[in-house]
Amino acid sequence: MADEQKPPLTDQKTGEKVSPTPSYPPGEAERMPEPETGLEEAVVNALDASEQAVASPVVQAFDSAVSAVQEAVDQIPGPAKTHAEASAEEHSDTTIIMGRAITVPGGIYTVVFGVLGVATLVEIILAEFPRGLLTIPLMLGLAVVKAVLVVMYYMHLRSDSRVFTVVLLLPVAVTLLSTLYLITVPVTGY
Amino acid sequence: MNSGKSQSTNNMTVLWIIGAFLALIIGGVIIAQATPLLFPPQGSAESLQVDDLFKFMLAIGGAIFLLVQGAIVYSVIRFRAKPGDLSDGANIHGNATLELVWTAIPAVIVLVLTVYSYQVWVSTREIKPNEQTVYGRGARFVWSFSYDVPASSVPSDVEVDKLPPNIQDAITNDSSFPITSRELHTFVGQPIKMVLDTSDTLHAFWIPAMRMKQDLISGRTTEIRFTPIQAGEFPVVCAELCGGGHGDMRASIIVHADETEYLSWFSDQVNLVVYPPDDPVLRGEQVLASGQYPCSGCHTLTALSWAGITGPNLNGIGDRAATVRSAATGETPEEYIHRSLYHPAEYLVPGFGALMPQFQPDAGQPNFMPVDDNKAIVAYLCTQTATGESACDLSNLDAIIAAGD
Amino acid sequence: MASITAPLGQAQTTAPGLKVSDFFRWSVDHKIIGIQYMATAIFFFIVGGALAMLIRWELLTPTLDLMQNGEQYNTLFSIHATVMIFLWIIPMFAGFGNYLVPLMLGAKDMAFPWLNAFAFWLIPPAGILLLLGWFVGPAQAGWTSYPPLSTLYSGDGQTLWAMALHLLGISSILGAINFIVTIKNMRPQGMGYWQMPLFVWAILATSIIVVLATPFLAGALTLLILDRVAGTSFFDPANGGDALLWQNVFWFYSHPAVYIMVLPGMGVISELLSVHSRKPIFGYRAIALSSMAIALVGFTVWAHHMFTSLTPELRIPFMVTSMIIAVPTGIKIFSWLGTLWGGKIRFTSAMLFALGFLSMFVIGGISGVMLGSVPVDIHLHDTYFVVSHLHFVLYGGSVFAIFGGIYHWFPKMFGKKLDERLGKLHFALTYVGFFFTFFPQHIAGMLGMPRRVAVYDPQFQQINVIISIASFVLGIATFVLLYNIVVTLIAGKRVGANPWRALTLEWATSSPPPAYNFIGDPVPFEDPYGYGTEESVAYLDALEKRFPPPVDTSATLTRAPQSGD
Amino acid sequence: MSEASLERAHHEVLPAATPAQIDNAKFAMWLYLASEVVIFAILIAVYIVFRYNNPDVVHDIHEEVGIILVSINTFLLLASSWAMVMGLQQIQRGNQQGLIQWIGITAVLGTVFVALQYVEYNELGHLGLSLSTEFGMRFYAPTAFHGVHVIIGVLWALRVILRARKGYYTAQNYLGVEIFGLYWHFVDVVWILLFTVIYLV
Repeated sequence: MADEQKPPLTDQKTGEKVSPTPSYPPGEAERMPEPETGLEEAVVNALDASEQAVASPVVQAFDSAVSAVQEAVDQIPGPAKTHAEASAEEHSDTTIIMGRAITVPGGIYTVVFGVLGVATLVEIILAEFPRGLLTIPLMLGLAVVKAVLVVMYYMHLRSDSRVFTVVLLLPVAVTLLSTLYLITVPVTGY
Repeated sequence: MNSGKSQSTNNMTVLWIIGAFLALIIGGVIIAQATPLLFPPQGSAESLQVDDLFKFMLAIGGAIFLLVQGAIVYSVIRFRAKPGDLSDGANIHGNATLELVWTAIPAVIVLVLTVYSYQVWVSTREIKPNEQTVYGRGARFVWSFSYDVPASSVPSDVEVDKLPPNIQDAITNDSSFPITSRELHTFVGQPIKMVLDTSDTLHAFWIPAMRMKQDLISGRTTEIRFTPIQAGEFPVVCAELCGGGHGDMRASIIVHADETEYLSWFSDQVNLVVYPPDDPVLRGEQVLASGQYPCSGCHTLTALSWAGITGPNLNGIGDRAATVRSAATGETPEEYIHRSLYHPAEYLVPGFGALMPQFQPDAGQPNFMPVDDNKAIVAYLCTQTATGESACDLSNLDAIIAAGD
Repeated sequence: MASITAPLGQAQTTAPGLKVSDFFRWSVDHKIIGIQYMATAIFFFIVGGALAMLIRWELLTPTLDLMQNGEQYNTLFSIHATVMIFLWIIPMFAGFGNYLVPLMLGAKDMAFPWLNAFAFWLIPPAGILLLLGWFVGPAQAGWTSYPPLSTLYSGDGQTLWAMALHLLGISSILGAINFIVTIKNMRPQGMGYWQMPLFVWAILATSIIVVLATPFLAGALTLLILDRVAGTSFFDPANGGDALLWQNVFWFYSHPAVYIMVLPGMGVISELLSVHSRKPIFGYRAIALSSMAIALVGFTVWAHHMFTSLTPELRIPFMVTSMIIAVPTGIKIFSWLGTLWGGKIRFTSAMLFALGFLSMFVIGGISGVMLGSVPVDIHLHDTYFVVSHLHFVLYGGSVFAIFGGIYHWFPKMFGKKLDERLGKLHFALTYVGFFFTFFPQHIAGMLGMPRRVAVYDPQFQQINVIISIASFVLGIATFVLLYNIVVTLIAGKRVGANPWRALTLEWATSSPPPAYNFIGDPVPFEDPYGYGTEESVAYLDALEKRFPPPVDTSATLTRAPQSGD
Repeated sequence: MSEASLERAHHEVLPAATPAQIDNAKFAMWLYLASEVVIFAILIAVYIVFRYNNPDVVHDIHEEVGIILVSINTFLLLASSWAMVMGLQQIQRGNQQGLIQWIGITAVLGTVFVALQYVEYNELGHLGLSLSTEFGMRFYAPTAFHGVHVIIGVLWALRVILRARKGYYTAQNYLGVEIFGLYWHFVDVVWILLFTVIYLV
């Protein structure tokens, strides 16, 4: 309707003109997330940079490992494969679960599930065998890896907004700090 | 903001700023110098340091206070809109230099304060070689202090088998035994290490005159050190909420002028314990007065100058035990008092809650009260009558005890 | 640039008429919820204030007179503190935030209107639960409720206290989530983070603290309730628990909670000082970022509440972090002074309270630094000095800001201006009453009077009589405000949409705003504090033309819309 | 002087779900999970402190209790998480029936988890591990709190199934499933950590 009446807007920080977004239906303008600016941008940039610097090799290594596993799985001959070839990539597999025929796409989710299961088995085996110096750190490390896997792949944190990462990391940092502190406080005496 | 002004105006501005700062600092120092009026007497070596630190902080704080209030008052007068003036103020968004300055200056100030505070803290916690250990215990709502007496200092003419078992043990093993006092006694120049614990909730041991405070934490033992430098009697206060009688939980520290005076008090206390009177009434009075049991926190007993308000008044307890209370419970007065000590919850006086600790006749349990002490206390409380005559027949007591609880 | 032409035709400029009963029922309109929050909070302010008057009455003499025993007195101040913190200051600022944040962002409502209403409606039951405690053996362990006093030695009211706080905590968390989402996602075009009003910045910082800190309280309360009803002994050392655990976890929450209570007040002050001295806020970014700095550093200072119970070796690190907090706080105070400097100060009641905040809060700040120093705190901890400090921060700070905010935004909420003469009387009585109530408490504490006592050393009687008399003045002052509100609501004159000629977006609509706040999408002025420029004058003039002062229209009754989320 | 107005457009109707609102709800769920992190962390931290100070006590209890039952439970919960995310994938591809089946599996696995936890608590009760023991209180508080979350999750799953049967979700509108998924996976993550920290270490 009266959209043409928009004033030129300026970004206070840079003084540049902000071009008004052209084709919003009436009333949706203020509900659309505008490009992340200012502080948020800085935080996201920092996160991206740190991810590229540190996490990205790890993530990439994992990704390639996962796809390698996936390819290996695909190579296994069987009824699943013929179906996978026949249908689109996402309709790769049909299995019987709890008496019903259900399509199981051979995807990253299943691979992650497999990894989770194996890691859990390893943990249980570690726990049952005599303890060594590394047992506990190893078990805790596996637990953290499992948790991170679920968060990254099942909760889609990998592909979702970086703001969510901040939202998750802040309380984790705060609680780690408090837990470590509580451990240092002696339980009796001074 | 000074750009575009002439050199002389700039000089004047600098002068004004210097003058204002001087005025602020002088004002702060004046404020700080007034504080001794606000502090309790300086009773310990530590109090001197703490007060100096406080005054230093107050001088800075006072200057900041004057700066802010002065700026507010000045702005309010100088920059008020005149009637009818509808214009706006200058469109100034900030000044990077100024903002940097007032970030940096407070940062430097808190850094200095932190370092100074740390120094004071370290020096007040220093362990002195000749310190005396005193055990302090908080119980709702009374303080008791105990001192270790080495068995070697017990006079040789003491009749050992008449003493309480723990002292007998100490003498045979040549170790030490505690004596208890309701006041904290020490003398000028003697460094003290307080070892503090509590028999129930949290308390906080505070001697305002010493500027020392330490919480007593259930299940833990805590420590605090100080060195008195001034003779006199100063209050000891509980500073951590511990229940209904919290405000009443007060005691005294008595700082004797010198060691001789202190030792004479100390040996009197030891003698009271190692020469126990034969008369159970006297012994009961002595046990109660020593503060070994936390009765005075809640009860009033004028004869011992107790003024607790949380529990029933013990003035005239003998008379009441023989009349009202024995009618209510159907027990003889001595039985009533005896059992009230071991089973307080079963003998609640109307209008009072079950707050009294349950004393236990067996060693090793919390709130241990040996049967002998119980008998002595009963004997003493029975004499709290209008006439001063005992209201009880103490010969029954042994039979009651023999019958169990 | 941002000049304005004729407003759009046939826009609804008349204020919606709301019936009183609209405020007593479920509504998802953020404006109604905001006022519901505030009215509830003011009700509890009166309750808490009455308890404070009883406390001061009791303390007129060094012995028990009004109360029958010490436990009754303990209940009195426990409930006073809990009500004032959890049912007055926090909900009051939640009310301001609810009313103002969507308006300041030019949004139609909060992100989750239903959740917003739900968060509010948790508060009345919580308040009732807390007050019910009086009848089942009252809570008497103070608002900090340190065990074992709160577990082994207190009545069932303590359980109700914990449950009430649980509900209030959930309410806070839901409210804070709503604020964060609203602020991040619903800003209008052209308003980046650096164009947000500082009040919104403050609410953002506060909400982050609430989301991260309040669950600590929830955890601690869960353990406390389990200890009280389920036979566990997390806090009972006799059975393998640890009394200090509560103190740590409680202060994980409660120190950040101090900033939950004071940061929104600082946001309010930033608005008031700029508008009423007609000058841009000095150092906008410094103020905004210092809020965030306070929020973050606030998570590292909790143990300075435990300088007399904590392991001695751990005390120094917490002294350092506590001292650091003084720096961002100082930045704010000096920036506010810079805002005043060179302005054209209007002495409205709102401005007076803002100035009162500035002058009283700085005292609280100074005494706070003193308490942050370990050796000094060891003397002053748990004394009336601390009582004084916290009231300077929370009354001289938060409550002054609340009062200032009420005078400032009342015209926005009801289209009527509070009586300025009564407002000035209110300010004068509050300022004087406040100062003489709380300043002498510093001295009582330094001389050796512990807090939370009904029975005290007779040497402090004189000073306590002064304090009590001043506190009665302070108590009476509140009734001036209440009288002013009632009289204005009934017989006050209508004012225009923007009586203070402020630039923030909440004024760019009629007062009170229509359903969904704005007719169309408002365009924020490029700088929320850009006073003193021709553009701002033109913008404000255009606003005035767009929303002209009323010619005493009889309000049309339009219902608040009941939209789902 | 350019043309301008105080408003962008005149309208009175609120738009239906927009991309921003979708973002809103997910963002809110993450914020809620952030606060849940803190609550769980406190309960676990209480246990960790105890474990750190009394390694022998914990070791003896572990020896006595064994981990067969809880290991089965762990696999059940992992599988339920997998089923959850598979269900989400189904609806993203527009397969409502697949969504219902996979979420159904999630709900069943969650129910079995709670049932087995009940069995486990019963066994522990017979071993004398009550709420008032030093280990017991620190063990039951976090695990039971987690169990309550699983129960809530199962109820939520049933709600998702009911709505799915009414055709509420489509390939374009699966936000409700995704948000439930966030919750369910979070509960799973908590269990992954609880299992290792409380039962194994």
